[in-house]
Amino acid sequence: MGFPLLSLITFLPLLGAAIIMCVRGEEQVVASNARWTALWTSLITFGLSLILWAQFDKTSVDFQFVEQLSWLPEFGVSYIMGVDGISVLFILLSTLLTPICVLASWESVQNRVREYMVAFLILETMMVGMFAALDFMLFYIFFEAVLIPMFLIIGIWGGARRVYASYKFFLYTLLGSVLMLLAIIALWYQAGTTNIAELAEYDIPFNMQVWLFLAFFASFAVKVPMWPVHTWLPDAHVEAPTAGSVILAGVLLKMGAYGFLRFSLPLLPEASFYFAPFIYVLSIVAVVYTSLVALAQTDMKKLIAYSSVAHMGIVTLGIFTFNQQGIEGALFTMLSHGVVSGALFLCVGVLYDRVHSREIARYGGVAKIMPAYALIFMLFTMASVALPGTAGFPGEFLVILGAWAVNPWVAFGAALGMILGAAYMLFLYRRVAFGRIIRDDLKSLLDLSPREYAIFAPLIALTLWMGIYPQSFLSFFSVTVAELVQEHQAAIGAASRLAGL
Amino acid sequence: MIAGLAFYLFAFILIASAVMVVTSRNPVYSVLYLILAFFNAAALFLIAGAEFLAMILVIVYVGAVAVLFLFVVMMLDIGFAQMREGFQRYLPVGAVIGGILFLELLLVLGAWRFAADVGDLRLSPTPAGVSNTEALGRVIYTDYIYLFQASGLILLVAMIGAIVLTLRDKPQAKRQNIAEQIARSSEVVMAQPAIGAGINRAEILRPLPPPVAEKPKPVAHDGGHH
Amino acid sequence: MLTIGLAHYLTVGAILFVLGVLGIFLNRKNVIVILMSVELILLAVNLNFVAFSARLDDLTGQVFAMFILTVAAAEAAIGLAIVVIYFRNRGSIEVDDVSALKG
Amino acid sequence: MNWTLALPELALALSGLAILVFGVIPKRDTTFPCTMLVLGAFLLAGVLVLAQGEGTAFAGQYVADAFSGFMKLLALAAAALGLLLALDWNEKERLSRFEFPVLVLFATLGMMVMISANDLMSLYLGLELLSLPLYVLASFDRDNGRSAEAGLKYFVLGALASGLMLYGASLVYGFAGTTNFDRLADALSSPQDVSNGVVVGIIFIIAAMAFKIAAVPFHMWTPDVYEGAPTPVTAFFASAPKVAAVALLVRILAGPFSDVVGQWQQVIVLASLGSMILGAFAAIGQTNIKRLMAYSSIGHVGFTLMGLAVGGESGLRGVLVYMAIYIAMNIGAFAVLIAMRRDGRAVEGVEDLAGLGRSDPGMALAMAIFMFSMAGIPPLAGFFAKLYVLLPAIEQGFWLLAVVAVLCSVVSAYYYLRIVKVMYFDAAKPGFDARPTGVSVVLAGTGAFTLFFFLFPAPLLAAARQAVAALIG
Repeated sequence: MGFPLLSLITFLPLLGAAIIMCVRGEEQVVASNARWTALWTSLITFGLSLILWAQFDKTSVDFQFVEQLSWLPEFGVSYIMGVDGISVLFILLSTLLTPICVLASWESVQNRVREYMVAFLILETMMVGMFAALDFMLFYIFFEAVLIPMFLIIGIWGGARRVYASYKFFLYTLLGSVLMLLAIIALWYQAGTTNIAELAEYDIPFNMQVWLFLAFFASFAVKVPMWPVHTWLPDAHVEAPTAGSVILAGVLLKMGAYGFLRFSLPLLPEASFYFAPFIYVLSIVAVVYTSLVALAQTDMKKLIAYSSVAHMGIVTLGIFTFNQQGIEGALFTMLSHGVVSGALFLCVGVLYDRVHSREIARYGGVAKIMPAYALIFMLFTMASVALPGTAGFPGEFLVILGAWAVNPWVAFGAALGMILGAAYMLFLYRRVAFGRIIRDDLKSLLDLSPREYAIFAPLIALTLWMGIYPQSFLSFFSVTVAELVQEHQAAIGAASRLAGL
Repeated sequence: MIAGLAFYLFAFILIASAVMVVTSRNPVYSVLYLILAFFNAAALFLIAGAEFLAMILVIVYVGAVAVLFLFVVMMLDIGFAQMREGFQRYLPVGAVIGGILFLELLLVLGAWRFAADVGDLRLSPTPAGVSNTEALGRVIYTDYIYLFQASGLILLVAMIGAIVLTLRDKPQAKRQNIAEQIARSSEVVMAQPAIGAGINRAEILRPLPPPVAEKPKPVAHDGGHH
Repeated sequence: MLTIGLAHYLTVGAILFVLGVLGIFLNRKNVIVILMSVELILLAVNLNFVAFSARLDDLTGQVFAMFILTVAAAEAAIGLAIVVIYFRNRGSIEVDDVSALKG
Repeated sequence: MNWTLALPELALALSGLAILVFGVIPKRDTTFPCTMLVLGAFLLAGVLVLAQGEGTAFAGQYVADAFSGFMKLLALAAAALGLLLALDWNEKERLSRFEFPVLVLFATLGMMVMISANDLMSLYLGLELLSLPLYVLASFDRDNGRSAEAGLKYFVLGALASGLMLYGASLVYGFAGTTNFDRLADALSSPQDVSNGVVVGIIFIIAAMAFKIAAVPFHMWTPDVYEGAPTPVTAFFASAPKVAAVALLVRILAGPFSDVVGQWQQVIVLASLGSMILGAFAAIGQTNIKRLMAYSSIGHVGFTLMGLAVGGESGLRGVLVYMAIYIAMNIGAFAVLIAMRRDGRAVEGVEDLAGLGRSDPGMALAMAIFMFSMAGIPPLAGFFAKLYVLLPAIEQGFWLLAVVAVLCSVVSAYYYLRIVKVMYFDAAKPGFDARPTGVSVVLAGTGAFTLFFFLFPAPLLAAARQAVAALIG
């Protein structure tokens, strides 16, 4: 075992949090200290994860940077961390978004800054740990622990209905997760281990697969969120502070999809195959229905929240196509959605910081007053619409390709979602950016500050990079996905052969 | 034959007085019936050959516990009439439930059978040719010393508890201070005043009374009820 | 017919036990009668123990009964003390109608 | 006679007597030195427990093994923490009397007798030695009607429960001819020969134990007594006696009655289900935080019973781990309750915690940790407690229990979250009075245990495993 890079990335934010907790003094000093400490901690963490990115061997399907420590030896649960092509980019996404969130809350959060920064750093630890965990139990612990800081972030620094939103968020996800916990324990007794690599080798009887799949589904579907258990998301998004929405859309939603990819597919191939049509239906309903709902929204954040549900519908669709294009597309969409929807929430946050309203009707003609902002906003809108050349396009295109291979109607559903997505995003942009300036107070708005440029710069770069040269990201996971698809085919093949006999 | 008749007699009185304990209107009567029940139970113990327990039951229960009950009932000035509310209402249901419980117990007891090797399992077989009291005395201070001490502690705890809960420290209460009384002897000086002369004139000083402590604040609940 | 066996004692014990339990539920308002009903239950138990002790020719039952007598006396003392302070506070010993604490 | 085996109990009893004398003689108030002496006696007893050998003594009435050692240490720790909390409270409420620590000491002695009981008689005497001081402690605030009523209710139901237990014990004795657990195990070794009388007896005994741990359907006293008793007494009630009663339940059900498992398992399963469900739903509407904690403790008892219902080595181990973690969380939460004092008056509404996140961030943090932990959110200790009872339940195929358990933990998360919400989200109220030192010490200890348990779970697990191995053998 070499240098514990992954553990360092995971637990460094906790160190920052501990330092912030120790700071004493006047409120202003503490706040400023907390901001800088959080920023530096998250930047260093990001720097470390860049090493991870640079040293990652793209040609290997094995887990890399593996660390192992005995933890609950009698149950065979260990502390195992490691990354493969699927998870490495999500760690990068998490560590990238955290400093951006810290920066985005630099001025908008004035209240209990210390606790805020501590919560964000703890959240970062949990997110990174979850993507790096190679033990199912460990994964579950990180997966659940995310609830605590997020509950506090929404509840303390959120909007008017923050209590309702935070409760709904917490209880919905907890309800799903505890069922998964039962499934994990059952699996544990069946297979005698919770090590993900060892579990993947294990053949689970079909009957049990079905139950396990349903239990996993309860957890991951809430987290993704899939229609019809998505209702916590708009509430949580609307009430959360800007940075909370960014992390929620950027990383937390990916946890569910990541769970499907990491657990449901490899461990339960036959049940996944069995339930795939069901997932298609739910996904397409999610895409079409939430797009239509998004069209009717008057609150910018709510609109983007519904668009997230629609995009995640495309992701689940892609995952359950079980072919190379579909899964790669789903992964790419997850990454691009992480960047783009995060950026869109930041765009809303910029306006909200100035005007303290998220009503679409409250704005109009922003393009004339804040041209640079309007340009950036437009870029992200286009990326969300999946215009070729932006981050959104390759992923959705691959998903549609993958879906076409399964069933043209499914592909049609996904494509319909894209069209509707274009409709509501452009509608939003038109109403906000163009048109006459109705309100006088808008005229005095200032364009982006240097801090805001600094926030948007990496996101703009990424959006264009992902759109123009997607291969540099696809190459990370194509080998892993190929292996996953191959194993899945083999498992299904074996099952159908057995059925044939 | 006589033992049998006696058993029926005592058992009948026992049950009848137990019924009266539960249903009697006045708690004072309940206590008296309880005493009667104890006496009859003691008689049943005697018939079963447990003489020592029978004596204890009379001495401890009738002599102490029941009297304690009686004392408390009479000390607390309670209006008993309204306490009967609900009794009539619950009686039919209670009787039915009680009957069912009793029948179930009878069924259980009717199907009684002892474990196969019950003789070997006995902890302290009754020694032959020894009176009941002596037999008990032999085991209590040897085999059961641990539990005997534990029950002593229970009595101690009960004493502490009763004192903690009910003892009111009354500063104005006059108490005998034996130590002080004894210690006084050195201060008492025999004087020989002239006949007809008062002690004042003989310049004998009385020791000053101790300064009165500040007036104790009245205890809130002490005044009202009793 | 008149030979007295275990069954007789157990029946008397069972009746006493049922009466004691009934007494607790019927006299829900009068704590003192409740305490007396508890004494009846303990008396039933003692009767059982003594009967078994005689039948098994084993002293354990009598020893147990003796401990029960001891403890029951202690329990009665504590119970009555609590009743007394309760009465001092409320001026009554009714349990059910007092709803400073909701039941 | 191997009386040295019972050295911890003897030492505790003798120091109790000595402290009683020491407390009575001086004219001044001796509460503080007496408390310290009692804590010292607990420490001494703990050391003696650690140094204790194994075996039976006093004609088989007393047993010392790894299991009794584990539970005794737990009970001693819980009692010591509870006593520490009471010190400051009693002073402020003018309840400072040296009898308080002495009664706690004798109650703890009763627990140790119970835990080491190997005979129905020691069980009964231990239980009474525990219960009598508890009745007195519940009504210790004797000028307060609520406290007196709490004591009265607790007493009446407690006396009824011990009556039931004795009736059961007499039936068991009558059948088997013995009260010794080892001999009972022999007598009951062939379940088909067991008569109905024994089954009824066992059920009566279980019912009495269920009363002591406040399991459904013998929970009715809990909310009233918890609310009415002085808060440190409630903290004590909710922790140490439960350890002893659970230990006893485990010992009799896994020991002498293990062969008739078919007769009692369903009862425990039902009690467990009922307790979990009631604990989850009844607490939702509570506004008094002590009542809320009462229902919460009923819920936790349900989880503990789940491990017992499942049985086996892993099930019982789950019970022990759950108890240990529950004690830490619960005492910690009660430490916060004890510090809830505004302008010299104790307050106990949930709403009174409003804004604690601002006025006392340290205490709010600790309370939040306890609440999230009780809700079972990883990586806090409460999660592992639930995990270790869920594991055997699923292993043995008790799916109904497991599913109900996790659903109940979601429902109960709602009211635990409410406390967090009140502390952090609601507008601030004036802060509490300065936090007493004892409370800070207890908070720091239990909070650190709850937060960092996941780092070092192995020692506790190993100890619990060893304890269960001693029991099942």
